[in-house]
Amino acid sequence: MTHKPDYTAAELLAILSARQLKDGMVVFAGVGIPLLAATLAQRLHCPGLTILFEGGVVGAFVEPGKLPPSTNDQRCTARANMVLGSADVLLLLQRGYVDIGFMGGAQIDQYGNLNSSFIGDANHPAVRLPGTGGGNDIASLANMIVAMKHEKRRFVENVDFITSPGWMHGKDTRRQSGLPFGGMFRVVTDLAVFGFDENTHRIKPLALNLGVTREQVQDNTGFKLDFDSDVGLTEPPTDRELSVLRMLDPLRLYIG
Amino acid sequence: MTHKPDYTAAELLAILSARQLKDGMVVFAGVGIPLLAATLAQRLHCPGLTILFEGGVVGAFVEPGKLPPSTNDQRCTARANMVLGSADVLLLLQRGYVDIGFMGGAQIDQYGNLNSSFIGDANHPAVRLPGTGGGNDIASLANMIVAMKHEKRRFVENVDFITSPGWMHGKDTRRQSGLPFGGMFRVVTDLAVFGFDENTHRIKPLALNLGVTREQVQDNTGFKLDFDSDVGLTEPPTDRELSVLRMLDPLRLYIG
Amino acid sequence: MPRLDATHRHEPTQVNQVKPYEKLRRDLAQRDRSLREKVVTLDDVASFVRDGDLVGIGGSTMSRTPMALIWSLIRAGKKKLTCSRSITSSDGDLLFASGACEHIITSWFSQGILWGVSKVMRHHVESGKARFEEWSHLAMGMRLRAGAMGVPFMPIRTMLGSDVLKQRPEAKEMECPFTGERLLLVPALNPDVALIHVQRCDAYGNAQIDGLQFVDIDLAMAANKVILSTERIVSNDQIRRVPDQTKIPFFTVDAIVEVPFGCAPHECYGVYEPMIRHMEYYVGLVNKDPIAGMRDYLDRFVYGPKSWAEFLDLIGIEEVLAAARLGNSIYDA
Amino acid sequence: MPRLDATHRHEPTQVNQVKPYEKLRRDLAQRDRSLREKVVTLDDVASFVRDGDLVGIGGSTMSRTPMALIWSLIRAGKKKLTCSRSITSSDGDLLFASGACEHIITSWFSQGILWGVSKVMRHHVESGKARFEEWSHLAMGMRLRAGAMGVPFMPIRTMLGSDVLKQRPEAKEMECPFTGERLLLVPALNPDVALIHVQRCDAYGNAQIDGLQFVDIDLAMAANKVILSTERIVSNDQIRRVPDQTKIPFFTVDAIVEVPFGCAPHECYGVYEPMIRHMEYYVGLVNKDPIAGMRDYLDRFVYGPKSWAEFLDLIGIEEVLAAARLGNSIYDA
Repeated sequence: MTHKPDYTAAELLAILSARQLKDGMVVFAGVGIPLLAATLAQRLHCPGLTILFEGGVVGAFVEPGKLPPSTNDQRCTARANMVLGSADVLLLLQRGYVDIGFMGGAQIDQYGNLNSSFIGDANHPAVRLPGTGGGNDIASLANMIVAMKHEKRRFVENVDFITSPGWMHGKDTRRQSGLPFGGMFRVVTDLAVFGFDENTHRIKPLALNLGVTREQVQDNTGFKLDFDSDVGLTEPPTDRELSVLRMLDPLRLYIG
Repeated sequence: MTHKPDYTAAELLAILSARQLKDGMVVFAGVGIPLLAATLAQRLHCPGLTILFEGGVVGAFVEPGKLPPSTNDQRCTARANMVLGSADVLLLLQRGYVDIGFMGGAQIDQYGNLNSSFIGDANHPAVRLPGTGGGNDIASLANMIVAMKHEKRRFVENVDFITSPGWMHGKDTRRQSGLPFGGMFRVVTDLAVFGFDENTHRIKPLALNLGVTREQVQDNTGFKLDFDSDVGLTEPPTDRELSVLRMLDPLRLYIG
Repeated sequence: MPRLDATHRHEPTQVNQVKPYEKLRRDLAQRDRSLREKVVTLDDVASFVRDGDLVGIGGSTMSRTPMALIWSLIRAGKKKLTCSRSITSSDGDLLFASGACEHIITSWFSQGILWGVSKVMRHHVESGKARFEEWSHLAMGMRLRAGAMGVPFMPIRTMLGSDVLKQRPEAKEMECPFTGERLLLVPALNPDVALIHVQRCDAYGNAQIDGLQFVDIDLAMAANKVILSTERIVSNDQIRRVPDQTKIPFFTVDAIVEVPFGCAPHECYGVYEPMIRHMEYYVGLVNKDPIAGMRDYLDRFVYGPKSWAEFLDLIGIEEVLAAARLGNSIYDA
Repeated sequence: MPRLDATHRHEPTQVNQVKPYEKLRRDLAQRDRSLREKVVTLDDVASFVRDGDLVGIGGSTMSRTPMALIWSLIRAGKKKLTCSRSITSSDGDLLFASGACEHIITSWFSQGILWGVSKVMRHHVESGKARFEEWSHLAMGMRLRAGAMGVPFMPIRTMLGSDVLKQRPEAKEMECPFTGERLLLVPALNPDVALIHVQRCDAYGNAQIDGLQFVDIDLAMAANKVILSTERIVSNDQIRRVPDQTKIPFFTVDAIVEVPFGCAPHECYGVYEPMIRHMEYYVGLVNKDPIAGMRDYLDRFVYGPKSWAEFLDLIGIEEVLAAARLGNSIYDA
């Protein structure tokens, strides 16, 4: 970047992803940036955003300064409309009640597949990662937004292991796998916002963040990106966005 | 009968069936005599009897004078340990948590099959009866006690329609139908108490009620009964049984 | 999120044909599931139900029957509804006799165990005027559970061997691929509309049910549209104070009507018991003559009153209050 | 009802092999399900679990973890347990590192999202000392639900296509006989023993859970034996006053231990939040050296204390009270 912004990469991520949400949506949010970004959106342009958490929470309204350490903690139920079993909240996805699944990602590939299980061979892994949690379920059933740090080792051509399916091997391979609904919609990183080509379902940059060049994005990506001529620019965080965000996470647990 | 007893047929039925229950059992009770008899047993020899009702009630303790008009009314939940969904209480039967299913019967046959659906041809019935309710489920999954009035038209060789399976066509035909557990255990009537032959699974009298002859039982039964030589006699209702029963049903809703 | 698309024609469910997943989700995606107020009047309810719809009815027997909603659909002259309910009581008599419904899917159908077999049901079924499609109680519940879960069937271990199953080619026997056991697969039931009565909900439709839930939670999830009637509309704050008690989330709900005593003459857990004197009057009338008696009852109690309050007045304020006193007594322990 | 039969030898579950229905029900029929008091001490718990058992653990991540029960099993030197949990936290570290368990069935395993990947888990899994068998969260829940319902499988629409499924030959793909769609059938999970912590129960085992239930209700129904730990044992009268809140019926329960703060250092909804300072101390210790650090922790906090109270004392009364103050604050709204 050409100048040092007065916000952290995590703050940028949270704000850019919050903007992807629209009022009235039902969002299934994972822990970390998604939880924070969804809560931020509720405080900004989406007062009627309904947040679901994997622990079994419907309509959460997380309190400032009381961010939960996971999506299974009692803090997730602050001012919730409903608590239910954790399998039952996932079944809402299967029935189709969820507009957007919203997760972080450890490793993603050109078709938006996510790996959070193994680095290396699954049977003799170099690194055993924590696993899917509800990630596979959310990604199998909902339209997805993923928020993650942009690093070359995280953006790979093909993930070692498909934990949470994106568009599988592109084109209609996702549908052919028995997943007729949902799929990767947006990937938000500290460098850019990405969408997916509607035919090939390959990832493509939609807009670059302030001060970020195409070369920077390509250099931090482990495979060749196709830039459309009309790639746009994201608006930088506003003061209001930053101040509300910092009010939500005064201990800077998530925003670094 | 040779003398007029000082209790009604329904009272006799309730008391004789209550005696079939043992303390500590988990009993799934239908409305009418079963509900009343199970409640009576709780007040007599089974303080630790757990009664389940189809409406979704576990551990009911129905109040005297407040007998519910069905097993789906709030009265069923008086002093209950737990309320849950009505499908979920039936699933307790499927999992195997219930010792005894306890129902009334409209029509029964030599193998203990119950009909509460059709008199005559099912496609052009002479009488459309109310149907199975949970009867089919209970009879498919649990060891059964049935309490019913003894009339020739109700005790038929083969029911017109098997709503709730007993021993099907005898021998191991029940198991062959995909029902490896449960089965008809006792039938209690105002004339006698019946069991089932352990090989043929055909109904057989175990004990006659006070003042009832074999001929009376046979005359009121629509098929030939096999009387063992050692058919016993049931003890007539005691004063204590009658007084507790009448305390439970002061309006004589069920005891006539 | 504009989800309503005027060009999308939602076709009524082919009764008992499992909705393909693509249709199930496309139908749901068309609904406006955003957080919005949905309060309507009892007279508005009819506009949410089309002739020919598969209507799932909540409650069981005489408990939490959404009677005011049924009453309003009959008054609006709805036709050719197929109705499902776990256990059907006098609500089914009204639906058959009014001509609103010619097909009921249920496990049991009579006014109540106290009054023997329903002559109204018998008249309609034995004459072939209407259909009473019988499933076991567990099967009814599991059909809705499959519908609620977004899967096409549930495996169960009942109905096997019985003649109830012989009448139901819609269910399929299966050899378990894990154990080789015989199982019955019952098909998902996804009603076009669900009618459910609750003790309280907010203006968005977050609904709390006290006491017996029956199959209403699965019904709300399974249906493609939910109409709630409620004893009281409360603030969203009140809902959020006891989220454990919320049983139906607002995004499943499409319309809300506040109707105190909306189950009369049936019961609403903790609020009122059944109005037994009225039920006895009703049964006496219709069992004497299931045609003329039923016509009298409909004229006087369904078509006659100008409002639900007027219907309650016909039952009699004294009986309504007595039922309420008993209803509340469940909390006396 | 004498149901215990000395001649009946209950064999430990073949992990991931669906129990045939006959065995499922015969095992259950052997249990004494009568209404009786079942209160035991924390030291007694080990006698209810055999080496090699499949142990289902309640709660999720750091919430309502039955930590005192796990702690007592480790202290008793249990071996070769297979454990299942929807989401596994530091409880899994303790089970692996102590040698009590060599196989965990779960959807996610690390101490908590705040602390990155568990080095203890990595050490055991990457070295081949122990197995981490991965299913999706929904699959874990539906495996228990099938087990709870007494059916051999549940159909679901996730895991399809993914590499998670390729690692799981225990699940079976199926073409739906109703719709022709592709479905995944996940096999029923019926643990030999379930460990569940609740806010309150009576001496018979009627248990009430406030707030997040996770999969604990299905777990209790699915298991062949349930050990409850509880913040408080209350009278049966108190249970009967709010039957809506009872989530586990007594006849599924085999033993009850009253252990206040029985989830420490994890949280118990409405009673205490996680003891984060202790968790941070723990993670610092074991992430620096997953072998020696873990040995230190086990010696000092698991094998060292004479009692659970002494363990709480090691965490520190100040931290315990602070967690309790936060725990209760959920009701402040």
